[in-house]
Amino acid sequence: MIKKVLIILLFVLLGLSLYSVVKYNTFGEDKTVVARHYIDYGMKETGSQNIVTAVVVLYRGFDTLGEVTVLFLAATALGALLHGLRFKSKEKEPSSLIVSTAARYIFPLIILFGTYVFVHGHLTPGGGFPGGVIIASAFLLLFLAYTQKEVSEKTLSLTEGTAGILYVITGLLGLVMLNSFLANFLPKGIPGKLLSAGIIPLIYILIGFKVGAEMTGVLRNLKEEEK
Amino acid sequence: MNGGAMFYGAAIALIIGGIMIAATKRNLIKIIIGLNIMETGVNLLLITTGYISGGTAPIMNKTWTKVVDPIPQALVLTAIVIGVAVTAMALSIVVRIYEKNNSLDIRKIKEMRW
Amino acid sequence: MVNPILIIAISLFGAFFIALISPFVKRTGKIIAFLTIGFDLYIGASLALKSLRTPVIAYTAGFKPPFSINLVVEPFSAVFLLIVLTIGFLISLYYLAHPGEEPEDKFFTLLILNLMGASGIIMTGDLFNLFVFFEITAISSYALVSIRKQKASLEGGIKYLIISSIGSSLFLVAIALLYGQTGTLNIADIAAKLPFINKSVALVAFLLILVAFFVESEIFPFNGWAPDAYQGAGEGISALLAGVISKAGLYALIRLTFTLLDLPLRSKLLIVFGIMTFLIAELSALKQKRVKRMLAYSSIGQMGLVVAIFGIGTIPALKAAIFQGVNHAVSKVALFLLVGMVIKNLGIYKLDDYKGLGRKNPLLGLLFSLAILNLLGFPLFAGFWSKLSILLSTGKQGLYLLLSLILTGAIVEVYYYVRFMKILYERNEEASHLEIHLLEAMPIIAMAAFIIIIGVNPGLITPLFEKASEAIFMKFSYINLVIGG
Amino acid sequence: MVLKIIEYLGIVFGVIILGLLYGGIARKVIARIHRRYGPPFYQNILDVLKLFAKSNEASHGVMFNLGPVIAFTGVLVSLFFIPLGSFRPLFSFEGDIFVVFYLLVVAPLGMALGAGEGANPNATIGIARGLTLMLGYELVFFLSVLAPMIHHRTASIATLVTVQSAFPHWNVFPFFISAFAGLIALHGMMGEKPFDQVIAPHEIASGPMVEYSGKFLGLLQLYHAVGIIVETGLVVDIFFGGGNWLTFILKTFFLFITLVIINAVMPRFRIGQAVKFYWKYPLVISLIGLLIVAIWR
Amino acid sequence: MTLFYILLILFVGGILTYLGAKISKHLGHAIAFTSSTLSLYFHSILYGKLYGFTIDIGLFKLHAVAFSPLSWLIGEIVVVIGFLSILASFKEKHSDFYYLSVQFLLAGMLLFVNAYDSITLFLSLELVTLFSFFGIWDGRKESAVKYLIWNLLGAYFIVAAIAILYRFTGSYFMNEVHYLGKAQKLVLFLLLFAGFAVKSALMPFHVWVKDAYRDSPHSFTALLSGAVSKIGIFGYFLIMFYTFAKFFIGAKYLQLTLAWLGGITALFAGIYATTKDDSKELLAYSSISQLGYVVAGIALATPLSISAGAFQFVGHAIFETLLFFTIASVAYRTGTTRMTELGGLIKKMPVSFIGLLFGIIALSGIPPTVGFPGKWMLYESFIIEGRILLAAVIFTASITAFLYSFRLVYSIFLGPLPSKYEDLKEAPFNFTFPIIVLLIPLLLFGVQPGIVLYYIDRFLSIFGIGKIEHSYSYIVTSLGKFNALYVGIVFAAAFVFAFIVYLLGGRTRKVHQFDNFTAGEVVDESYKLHYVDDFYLFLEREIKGFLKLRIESLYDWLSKFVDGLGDAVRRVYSGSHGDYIVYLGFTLLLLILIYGGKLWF
Repeated sequence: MIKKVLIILLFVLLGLSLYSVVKYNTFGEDKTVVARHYIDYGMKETGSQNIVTAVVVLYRGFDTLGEVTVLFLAATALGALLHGLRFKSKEKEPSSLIVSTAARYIFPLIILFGTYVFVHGHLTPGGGFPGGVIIASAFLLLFLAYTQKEVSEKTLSLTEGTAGILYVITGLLGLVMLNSFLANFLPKGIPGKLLSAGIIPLIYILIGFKVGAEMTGVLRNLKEEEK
Repeated sequence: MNGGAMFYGAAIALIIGGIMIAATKRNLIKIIIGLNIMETGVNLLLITTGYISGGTAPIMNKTWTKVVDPIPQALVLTAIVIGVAVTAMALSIVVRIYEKNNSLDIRKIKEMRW
Repeated sequence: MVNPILIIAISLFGAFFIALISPFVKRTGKIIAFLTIGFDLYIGASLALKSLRTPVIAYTAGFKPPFSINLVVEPFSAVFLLIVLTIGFLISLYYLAHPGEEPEDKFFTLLILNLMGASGIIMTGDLFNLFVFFEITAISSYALVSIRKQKASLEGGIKYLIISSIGSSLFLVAIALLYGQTGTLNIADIAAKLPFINKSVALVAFLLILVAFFVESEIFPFNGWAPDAYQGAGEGISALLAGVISKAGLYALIRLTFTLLDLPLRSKLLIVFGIMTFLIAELSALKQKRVKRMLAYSSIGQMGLVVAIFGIGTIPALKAAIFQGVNHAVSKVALFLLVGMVIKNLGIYKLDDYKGLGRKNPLLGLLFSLAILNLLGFPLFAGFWSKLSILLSTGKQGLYLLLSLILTGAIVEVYYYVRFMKILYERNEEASHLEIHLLEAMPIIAMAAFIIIIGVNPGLITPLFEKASEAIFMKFSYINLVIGG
Repeated sequence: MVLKIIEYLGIVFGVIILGLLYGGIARKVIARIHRRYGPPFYQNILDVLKLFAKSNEASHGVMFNLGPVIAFTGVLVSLFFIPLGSFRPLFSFEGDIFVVFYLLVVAPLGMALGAGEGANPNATIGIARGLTLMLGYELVFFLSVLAPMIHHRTASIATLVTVQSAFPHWNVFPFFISAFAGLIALHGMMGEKPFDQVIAPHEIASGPMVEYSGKFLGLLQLYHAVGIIVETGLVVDIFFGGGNWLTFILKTFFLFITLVIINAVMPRFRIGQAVKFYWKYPLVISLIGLLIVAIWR
Repeated sequence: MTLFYILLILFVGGILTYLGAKISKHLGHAIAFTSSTLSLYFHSILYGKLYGFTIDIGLFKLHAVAFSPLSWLIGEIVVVIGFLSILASFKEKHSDFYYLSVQFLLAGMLLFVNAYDSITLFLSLELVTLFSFFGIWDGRKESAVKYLIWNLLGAYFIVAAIAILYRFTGSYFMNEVHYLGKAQKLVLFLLLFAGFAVKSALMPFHVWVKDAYRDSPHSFTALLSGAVSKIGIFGYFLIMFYTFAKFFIGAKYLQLTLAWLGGITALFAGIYATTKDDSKELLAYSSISQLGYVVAGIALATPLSISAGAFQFVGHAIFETLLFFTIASVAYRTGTTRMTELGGLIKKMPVSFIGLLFGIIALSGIPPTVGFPGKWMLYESFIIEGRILLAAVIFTASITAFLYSFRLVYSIFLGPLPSKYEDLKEAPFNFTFPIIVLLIPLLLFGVQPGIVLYYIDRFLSIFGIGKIEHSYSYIVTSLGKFNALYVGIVFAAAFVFAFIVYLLGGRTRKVHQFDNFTAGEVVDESYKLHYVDDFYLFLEREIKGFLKLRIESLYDWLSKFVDGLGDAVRRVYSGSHGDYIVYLGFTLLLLILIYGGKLWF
């Protein structure tokens, strides 16, 4: 008990001392050079209306590649760790009629919405990651509704592998053509139009597929273990 | 209390609270939840850092006047994804541990020490 | 055109490729991983050579830093890149003949990505990108540690995960603090703006970064996870932890404390924590009954020593620390791989079970002895020169207490390692004969050759360390390099 | 040259006869003190002659045979480095007191080696005791001899004899404390009671000599005879001023008889007691003597 | 460059021996023999020359220069004993690696005595440590570990000193210490001294010797005692009269302290030696004791005492090696070195007996052997300097030498012959050859000490210390004079005389050993006639209290303490993740509070 109190005290003190420093950081004030640059020239340089997307996919595209890798990594690791797991699980009840019927209708809509989100990443809030996750949520619904339903591992693997490789190739094309990895080698177009911003929509589409496949894979793996 | 103090305070509280949960709880799932809370706190901290009073989302359509800093938003996007990955990772290990021990109590896995 | 990006791109390509074809063609991961890492090593080596003349910088997305992420390879990172990739290559070579962990394809994907993350940490010039690569390395390490799915590996994995995530969160807090102060994420840019940062924020950010990377580079008291992870992981992965992951953490620690936040208290903190780790770990190793745990503690101790020497911060000390880091990587990886071969053949873990193995298997005994003697710093081996440089550079600064503590720890180290050697060579009729696949032993033989060649003529490699230590010592040349020109 | 050699041979014979006579007289004196009649004073000479005349003696091996020879050699060599009264052998200038110290060890060593091969435990016990006793008296002797040596700044016995040539300059007067310690040490060195644990006839049957008979015993008798002269002579040279051949003989004789008289009335220490005794009293005495010299200088 | 080639021969020879022995044992032997012979030859022809080399290994430059005349002398001792040891070891069972280590060890020692900069010095010292470790390893591993730990401790003292030296002088050369302060010099000197003291087994750093000597291969023990311990002594010479010469010559109290250390070592080790049952343990302590004389001599730093120390040190190399070779030959035939299991071997192994006999005669310092002149000069120099108590201690130590050396010769070669050794033969040529070879200098230097002294003179004059008066056969001091040749002649003459007297007596008849004076009883082997168990029991009884006072118990306590500490410390790793997080948080808080305490206010 005393130990617990001491621990709490310790962390409260730690929090206070952290807070006493954090408050030196200004709040709500205008930002410095880099952010200014993105806001002022971002649209011109990238052709993307959504500056966050511009930052995510181009300026800090390398981070995003890493991010995709992290997800891929998580999916792979999950697959590796849960490989060959067999619970002596209780019998699974099939889900209710309402769920399965609704799922049949909602599933394509969710897919469609997800696709919309990642295709319009450079125009509106959203992008590859939300889109991919939305798609995965459709599959989650599917898994809930049809407990026996399987998604082929091969398909998932193929999708994420292809998307990943294409992403890398896109980046390398930039390297080849503009001497800089992930450089925007396609025409920028007019900001605000669907077909603009060069490689950003392309990459977001790839990311959307990839994230969708990976998240579905994660879900599938986690479902699998319940068998 | 200005807005900064509130957000920063909340962020720090989340971080510390998360760590504290991770340190004191014994149920593995709760520990992972603690870690998640901690990540949320960090994300809040990042976002708060990038906030500009009166700013809107940095989407450069016709209506924008003042936008918030886009960088932290991008960073948080990444950080969230990483958090998800770590959580997934942790859960998969926990599943395995549950398989071996039939328990989620972390005290049961103190075999390796000294 | 050698571009540092290629290392990342090729690795990703390899990893995705395995994912692509693994459902159709099983068990290709081994070969692909070997080829990928080999190619990485080739690029890394040519980069390192090039960087000795002129440092290499690569921008991404066609924008100059600080607006985009850049990768920098200058001599200091070149040395670490070489260590990491070489060790990674040798481990993948080892796995050519040694069965990988199940499922194999995924295991090798993780291995590739782990190495990619480590090389990313070493090359990147952006703070947040560093975090991303750091997480890539970390997540793949959690997976690699627990992939064996035995009780011990899971326990090691979850502890590693918990502690390490807290560490990385603290790092992220530090990033937030620094970003709030400077509005930029580029390491060189922040370093250049250091004089204008609020002192307290800089201090706390410094401490947070210190703690975050102390966790990764196994410094006491942040290393609770390390012995368990080493013990639980497969032997190749333990080697990876010792030779790659901890080295990447060390690189980040040094880079961030020397270049990013060059605060005067660094020296004291690194020395104190380093030597404390060294002593505690060596003492803990003394009473271990399991070989891998003993090696784990020794590894921790060595990291502590290296960190302490880095803390001295003079060019000779930096040089000595790098040298020692290389030696430790080589020896410890060799030891873990050897233990791996023993476990594969005999399935023994206890120290006492090694009785007579060296006598029965001359090659095994010889390699074990070479690695141990190198680690202990005996002449004719590379370790002698690094230990000597360490001691000389310590004495040179007049740090007598540190000197005596290092020597004390070294005596303890010698004691338990020689005891291990004694067990290896004890007379035991029942000791079994090992089937050693030549390919499996190949990386260890290569390391032994390295140890002896460098031991006889350290001049072959020390100029490299000299350049590296100058590079890390001259903070402003780095800043100029990235944002000046 | 030949004359010289003959001269030396003569001296050796003289010393041998003298030593044997001393031994005989000692037996007589002891007997009288014990209220016995005792053998004639020339009995020892007769004994030696008899022993050499015997043949068909038991031998246990080469070293057994050579042991007495080496023992005899040892005392003879020491004899040549000690000034015998006015007669100064050539070599007394070529070696000093430390040389003599070490030469004196040769004889016991020879005896010990010979006795060792005899495979009689009594002999070995005797030797072990002798060596242990040495640990007692040698140090005392060394320290007491140091006093005059340091005072006169010489280690050469010949020089020591020269500087105390006149009666009042005998070293025994200024260094009487050291001389006293030295005499106690001499007592042990000569193996007289209470320090005769080496021989201890009733316990270990004459110790090292137990297996010897015939000419070996004869040689040992000779060794013993010369040993008496060498050891007492050394003390006389250092503390009592040497003198011409007559005074030298007289001095050694009186010194020897004094020791013998003490011997006659004493019981025997256990070996441990003996060593302890030396470490306690004589050692302290000799140290005091040295201290006085140090202060005096 | 000859020296470099010698080293090369030894290194390459070592590797080739190892590889050759994999093909055939005899090939390995042949290579080892060739390389040791070559090194012996090439080193011998270096006599009187200045030689050396410098190689650049990139990180450092290694300089090896025969800057001290002692370099050649000790080098020669090393190669001679090395050659003999390798020759003898052919008859013993060794792993292939043993020959490699011996040759590397020889190379290390040669490098050490010629080392001109501190890096080379330390490198070669470590080489010596490592490869003598492997030599002992071939015998028994526990002792090798003990040896290694202790010698590393010594090496660490030295490397610490080198590091500090480098700090103040900025140079790796050993001689540039002039402008250091007195206290600095003292600390450095003591560090270096302690380092070498471990090698030469000065008390209190002697505890490894007993085990290492007892358990190393028998022919290797000769090398250890004869040559490896000389490394430490050379180190003393190096620091006392070269590196810190000006400082040391003036530091009276330091000299006295070290001399006393030597004296006490000589005495205590002598006493311990009398109580040992194992012949190699006994000799180990005797070796410590004899080297104590050397230290006492050179530490006093007068020309006479240095000559005494140096002479004693040459003598020690000869007789101690000889003794260990005789023990080696006995052990080769009987398989034991325990004195209680031996006895009466004189009839079976006469050559070994003669070797041992002369060995102990020299060991006890009886003229006319090589053991005496050194001791004589030592006493003279002590008395001249007025160090009387020290002289007394040394003298007592030399009496203990009589005690233990007689025990040695009696227990092994004299007394009754156990029946199991009835069919024993003399040891093979490999063992008798070194014995015979070593007898020559033992007697030669005993009657002609000047041969060695002329060499020592060169050392004294080069380092500007002074000079003693001597010729080939005599030595003169202000106290007295010693003519070794005359002693030798008188000895011979007296022996002839005594022998003639012996011949005058009647004939003798050989009888069996059991046919002896036992108060009428008939004895056989069931009677214990060999008096070997607890030889000096009565002495031990008297000094019981002293024998209990052992520095070993302190070291045992220390090692137990470290062990316990290790056990306690590792409990930090409690295995609970919560603890680890608390450590992390606590340390972070602590750091913030220490460095940023003002944040709170």
